[in-house]
Amino acid sequence: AQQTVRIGQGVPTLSFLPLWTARALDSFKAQGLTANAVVVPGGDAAALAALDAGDVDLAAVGSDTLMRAYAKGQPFQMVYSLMSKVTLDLVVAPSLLERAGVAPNAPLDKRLAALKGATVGVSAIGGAQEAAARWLATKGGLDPKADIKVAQVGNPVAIEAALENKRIDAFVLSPPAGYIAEKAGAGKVLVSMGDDFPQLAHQPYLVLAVKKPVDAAKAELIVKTARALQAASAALAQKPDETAQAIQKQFFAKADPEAIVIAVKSLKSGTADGGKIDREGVQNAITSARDIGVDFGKQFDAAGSENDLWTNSYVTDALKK
Amino acid sequence: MTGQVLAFDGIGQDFATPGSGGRIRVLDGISFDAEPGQFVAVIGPSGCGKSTLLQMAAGLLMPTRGNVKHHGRTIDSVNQAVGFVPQQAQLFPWKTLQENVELPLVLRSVPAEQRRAQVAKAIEAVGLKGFENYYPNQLSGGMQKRGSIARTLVYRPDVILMDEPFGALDAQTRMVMQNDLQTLSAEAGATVIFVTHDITEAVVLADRVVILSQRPSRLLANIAIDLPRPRDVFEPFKNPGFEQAYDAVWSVFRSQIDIRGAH
Amino acid sequence: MTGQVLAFDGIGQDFATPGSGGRIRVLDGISFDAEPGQFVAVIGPSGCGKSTLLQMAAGLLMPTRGNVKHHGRTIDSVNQAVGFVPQQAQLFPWKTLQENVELPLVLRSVPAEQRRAQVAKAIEAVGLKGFENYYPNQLSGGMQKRGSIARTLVYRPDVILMDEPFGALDAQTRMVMQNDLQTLSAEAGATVIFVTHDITEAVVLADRVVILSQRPSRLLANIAIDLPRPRDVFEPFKNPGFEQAYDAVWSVFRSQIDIRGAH
Amino acid sequence: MNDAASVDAAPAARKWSRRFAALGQFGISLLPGIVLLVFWQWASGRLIKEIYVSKPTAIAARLYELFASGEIIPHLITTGQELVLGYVIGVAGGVIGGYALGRSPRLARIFEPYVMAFYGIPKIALAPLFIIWFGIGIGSKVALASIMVFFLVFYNVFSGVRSVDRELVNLTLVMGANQRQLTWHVYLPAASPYIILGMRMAIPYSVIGVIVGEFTSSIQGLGLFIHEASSTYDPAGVFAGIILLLGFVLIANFLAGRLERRLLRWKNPTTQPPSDI
Amino acid sequence: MNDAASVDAAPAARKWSRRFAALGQFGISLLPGIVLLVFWQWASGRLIKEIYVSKPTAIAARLYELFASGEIIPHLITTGQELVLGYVIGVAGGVIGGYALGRSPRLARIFEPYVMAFYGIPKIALAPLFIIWFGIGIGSKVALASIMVFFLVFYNVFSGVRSVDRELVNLTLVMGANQRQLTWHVYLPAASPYIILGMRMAIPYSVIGVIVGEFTSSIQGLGLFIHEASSTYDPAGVFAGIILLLGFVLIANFLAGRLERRLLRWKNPTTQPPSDI
Ligand SMILES: Nc1ncnc2c1ncn2[C@@H]1O[C@H](COP(=O)(O)OP(=O)(O)OP(=O)(O)O)[C@@H](O)[C@H]1O
Ligand SMILES: Nc1ncnc2c1ncn2[C@@H]1O[C@H](COP(=O)(O)OP(=O)(O)OP(=O)(O)O)[C@@H](O)[C@H]1O
Ligand SMILES: [Mg+2]
Ligand SMILES: [Mg+2]
Repeated sequence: AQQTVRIGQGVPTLSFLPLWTARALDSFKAQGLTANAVVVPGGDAAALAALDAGDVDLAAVGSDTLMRAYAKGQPFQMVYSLMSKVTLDLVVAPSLLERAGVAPNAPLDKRLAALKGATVGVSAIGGAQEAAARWLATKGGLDPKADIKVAQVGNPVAIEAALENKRIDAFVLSPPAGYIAEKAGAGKVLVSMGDDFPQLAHQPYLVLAVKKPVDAAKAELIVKTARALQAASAALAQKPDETAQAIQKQFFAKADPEAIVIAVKSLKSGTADGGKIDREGVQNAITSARDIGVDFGKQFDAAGSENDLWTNSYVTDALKK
Repeated sequence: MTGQVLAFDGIGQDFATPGSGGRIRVLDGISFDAEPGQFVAVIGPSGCGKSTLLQMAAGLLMPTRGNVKHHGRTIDSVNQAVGFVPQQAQLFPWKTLQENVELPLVLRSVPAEQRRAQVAKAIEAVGLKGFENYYPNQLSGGMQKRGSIARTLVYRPDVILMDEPFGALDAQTRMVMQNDLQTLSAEAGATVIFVTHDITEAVVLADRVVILSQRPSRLLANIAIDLPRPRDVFEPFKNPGFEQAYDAVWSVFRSQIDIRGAH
Repeated sequence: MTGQVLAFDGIGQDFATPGSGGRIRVLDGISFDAEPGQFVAVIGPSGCGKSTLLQMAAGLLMPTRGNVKHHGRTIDSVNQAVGFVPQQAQLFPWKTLQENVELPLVLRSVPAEQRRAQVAKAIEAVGLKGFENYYPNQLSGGMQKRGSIARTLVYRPDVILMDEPFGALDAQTRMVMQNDLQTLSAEAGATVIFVTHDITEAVVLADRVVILSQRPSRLLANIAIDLPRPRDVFEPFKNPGFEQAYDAVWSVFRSQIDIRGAH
Repeated sequence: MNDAASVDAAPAARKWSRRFAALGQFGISLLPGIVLLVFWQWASGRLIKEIYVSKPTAIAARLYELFASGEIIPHLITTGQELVLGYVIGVAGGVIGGYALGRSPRLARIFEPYVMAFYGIPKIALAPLFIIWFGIGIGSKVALASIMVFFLVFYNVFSGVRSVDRELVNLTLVMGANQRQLTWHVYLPAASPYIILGMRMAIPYSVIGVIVGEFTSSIQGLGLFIHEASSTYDPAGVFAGIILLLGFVLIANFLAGRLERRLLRWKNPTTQPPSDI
Repeated sequence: MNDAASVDAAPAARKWSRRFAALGQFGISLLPGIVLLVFWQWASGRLIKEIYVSKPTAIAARLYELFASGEIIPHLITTGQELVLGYVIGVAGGVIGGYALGRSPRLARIFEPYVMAFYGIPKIALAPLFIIWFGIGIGSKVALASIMVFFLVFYNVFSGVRSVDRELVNLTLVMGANQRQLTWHVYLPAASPYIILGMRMAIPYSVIGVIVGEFTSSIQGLGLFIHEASSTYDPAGVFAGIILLLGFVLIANFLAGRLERRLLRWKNPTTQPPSDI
């Protein structure tokens, strides 16, 4: 019989690529699963609340929110890495570069220094995007608090509208926002964080979380889900174009197909390792979070939190036949 | 002195005057009473406190001093044993005339059939037949007042308080209704407190006429009218003894006119 | 026939009857007029359409048939040249008595000082001195009505429409006010249309008495009262010729009583 | 003013001319909408990018597509259920609460500030709490919608009851009314203009409540559809969803208008409101 | 009912006893709040996780911290400005619009459905438009808040004006009033119970408007602060922000209550509302 798995998702961005792929190709079906996507636009915290309340089996959230919740003693565990690199792009208005007199191919820190005095749009203050914006400012030798202003601007379309209408000077978002802005001539992708900073390219950025304790039935469900996602990622690696088009047709039917395809391709590398979570990646995530000033209010490290905050066992089980 | 249906005992009423914070004395020690089946008319200058007295009898206002007794019991909450025809008609604007007159019977859970008959009779009695489905704002001032009277008489209360019920009616309608009221109160043995400005009306209808003075109002006189019943309301002066009774009331009243003086 | 201030010409009025979808004929061809400075009293049974006639003169209701002319011009919108005392006092509940009476002067941009004097005089004239700061719901029914009269007289309109102005007043206050009105209308030369139920009042005050019949209402009579002025309102029957005039009106009126019959 | 102006005409002709006038009225009231649509169509892509505002023809096409494929039906049904339930519960609660506090000044003094304060709480900020308490299903949307509706109805009934003419109440008491009868025969009819006003204003707010709820968490519904359309760069979809919501609002408003005319018939039985400016 | 019950007492004693009673009243009206706080404190961590509802002591501590460090001040100022501006603009627009449509049945028949429909639009879906038109600064919040306020005030004024007694209007016209005078002397005072009701109900909605606006786009403000606290698992911060918003609401409600008593003095000048149930 078909089994239903309910997956709660806070922000429906393309970065949750394995989920989109699995739904587009319906790789859940092969595992005897019906995926039930629960949208929780209230954000990651709300998605985790739904997990806590038992309304969903799995929550697809940012690892930063998950670690915060963990630090507060919430019984959540990351079981699958949906995106193993930070996918955020810094997109700036052309006028900002002109004003600062910086060429697009200048060294990274020079480029980032152009942010001085800029207002940077993110979709939510207090999340990974704000942290990233401020962290990028420090990389450009700026004071992350005083030299840039970070503005919360609801959804991606609104952020683009804001950039285009000079309400903000830059934004930090995941693909395909940057491509779309570039195409409209409103912005320029200045930094792709996962590509420009090596330590950001190896860490669980978006993850699937479960609520502990996990019983046998739930464990089986997680393993099956992991298998479905792995199958989807594999298909994506083999036939990137077809898969991207399938996603575009099914879920982004009205968006510019080209932008979606490019975005999918650029995100693809983050799904290559089949959801694996390792000590190094988790440590990277913890460190970079600390780097950018996140105060978890509690000390913990990757090694110490294995099988508590995170576990790779389901992914491993999924790989076994 | 036992057996009074309503007894006003040393009633005094003060109201706060707006603005100044002072108090105005409206009623100043009014005492009179009504025996069972008696028809008491109350007359007095405009603004002297007649309506205020009726409100006290209905339990809607507590006197500052003194008290009103109903069958010997001090009235200290709404008095549901009386029927009250207020000075303004106060029909329910969201009910038709029919529904307005029917309401007291509905409140008493009278069965629908009986209700219909009683209502039809009451509406007919006040000359409003054919206007059953009119809303109050489609009726003339006098018609509204008659509706208000029908609404009270329809449930035949033992004690009826009427505040200038016939003031807005023309001479002929008024006489017919005076006659009806006289018959009705005699038949049902109802006690009536009847506020009016018309001395002739007071004398022709009442067993006693209570005369109040200017504000602060005192009881000027409480005059018994011992004319035989039934009385002819259509030609009041033809009732034997009417003229003397009228003069008795008028002479008290006259003293008040002189206060303001005829210019 | 020229020089009439107000002329009612073949007035007919139908109203939709609720429910049935039919129409009720209220006024059926009423014609009469008022010459400058004339005092016209209108009497008729309750619900015959007297208030409706006044509303037409004020331009608040267009007659179904016929028309009302004011100085020869057909009234087809609100008539701001008349003063109107409605049947219900209709004071503004959010204004004190003082503010109520003051309003017509405010609307006419009379300077504050002059306003104050005129208002004080008008309030004094209706015997409400001392109640300036009272809100209408703090006044008795008769006091409200007097306030309404003061509010109209304060700006001395040329044409005054009064709908049972003294009906709610006691005999003494009423006489004083009748006297004042007589003086005032004579001095100012105002034309008055005066609806009343009191035949004595109509005869003692009016130059002409218009008598309407039961609904559908026709003009029964339009009787000239040629008594000399000033007339004694305090003892009406002492005016020379009063009794004949009264009888002339009463005899027309009487015919109406017989229709409903004295039981 | 001229209540009687058309009174002379024969009844049949009157009836027709009235129908004709009503039709004309309806036509005129469509006019601003048409102007708006035409302007929108023209401005889209000219004054403002289509991606932000879509355009009427695209929206119509999208609507057709949504219904033809049946894709929108489950969303419509879910949202419809949420709206009706939320509205009914909110109105019932508002009438009862408003009536109780309106009748009892003592209770009112104690609780009124709390009701007011409760409404100052931004419900969006409490999304996690709502999810914990009411789940991610229909419950949380019904809860939010009925809270929104409750407030408006509550305050209107509260004010309406307090504005009831005391003298009528007293008179009814003297006539022998008990509390229940007083409620039915005096308070509710006298407060009905306020109650109906509250019910009318609550219509769009029930929609807002449901949409906020669906934006917080949901599996199905128009709010979710709009949200997804907006995050998948589908402006025509966003506006198609909005149009459907408006459909709900306008139908409800129409029904409320009829109810109002029925219940408030006594206010101006035969005549028209006065003094058009 | 017993208007005159305490009339016998000497004035001075009356004054004191009244003050005392007022104090008692105030105490009683605090009671439910205190009960709520105590229950909250107890339930937090027992019935529901502290991470979702925080607890009063933690919130108090957080509030102290926020003020001591001054961190909250700029947020407070921004939101305060937005609230005041949004409220004032909304009320002004609502009174004018509601008055115009209330006076003109013709305009009302044409435009009223559009106003209603406009409110059914989930404003969150129009975020891009708001940003384009009003920016991400104070403008877009003021716009949202004033739209929210407008609606409530509009409908109340509209209904209030339509409920004005025709006969009083007619009488005033006969007395010689022009349209402006009619407005000031009759329509506005007669509709004032409705206007004030609308203004009162609009208070929490101006807060909701501002908060929705700040959630949608902002650089500074209490809404942003709350949102940030909520996404960084700082429940005490969330509730501290909410408490501050409630402060705004309660102050405004208190002021509105005073205004109401002042403007509606004529309704029950000396006496108390009747028939407490
Ligand atoms: N709430 C109030 N506040 C102050 N004064 C009041 C209040 N209610 C009534 N009064 C005063 O009480 C007095 C008596 O009023 P009441 O209505 O009893 O008079 P009345 O004898 O019925 O007069 P009328 O014949 O004119 O109806 C009036 O002077 C009035 O001003
Ligand atoms: N809107 C309306 N719809 C139907 N009938 C109406 C309407 N307005 C008035 N009428 C009818 O018109 C008739 C005359 O009313 P009007 O108020 O003119 O009488 P009136 O002569 O002033 O009586 P009263 O002396 O009792 O004040 C009444 O029978 C009334 O029912
Ligand atoms: Mg009285
Ligand atoms: Mg009349």
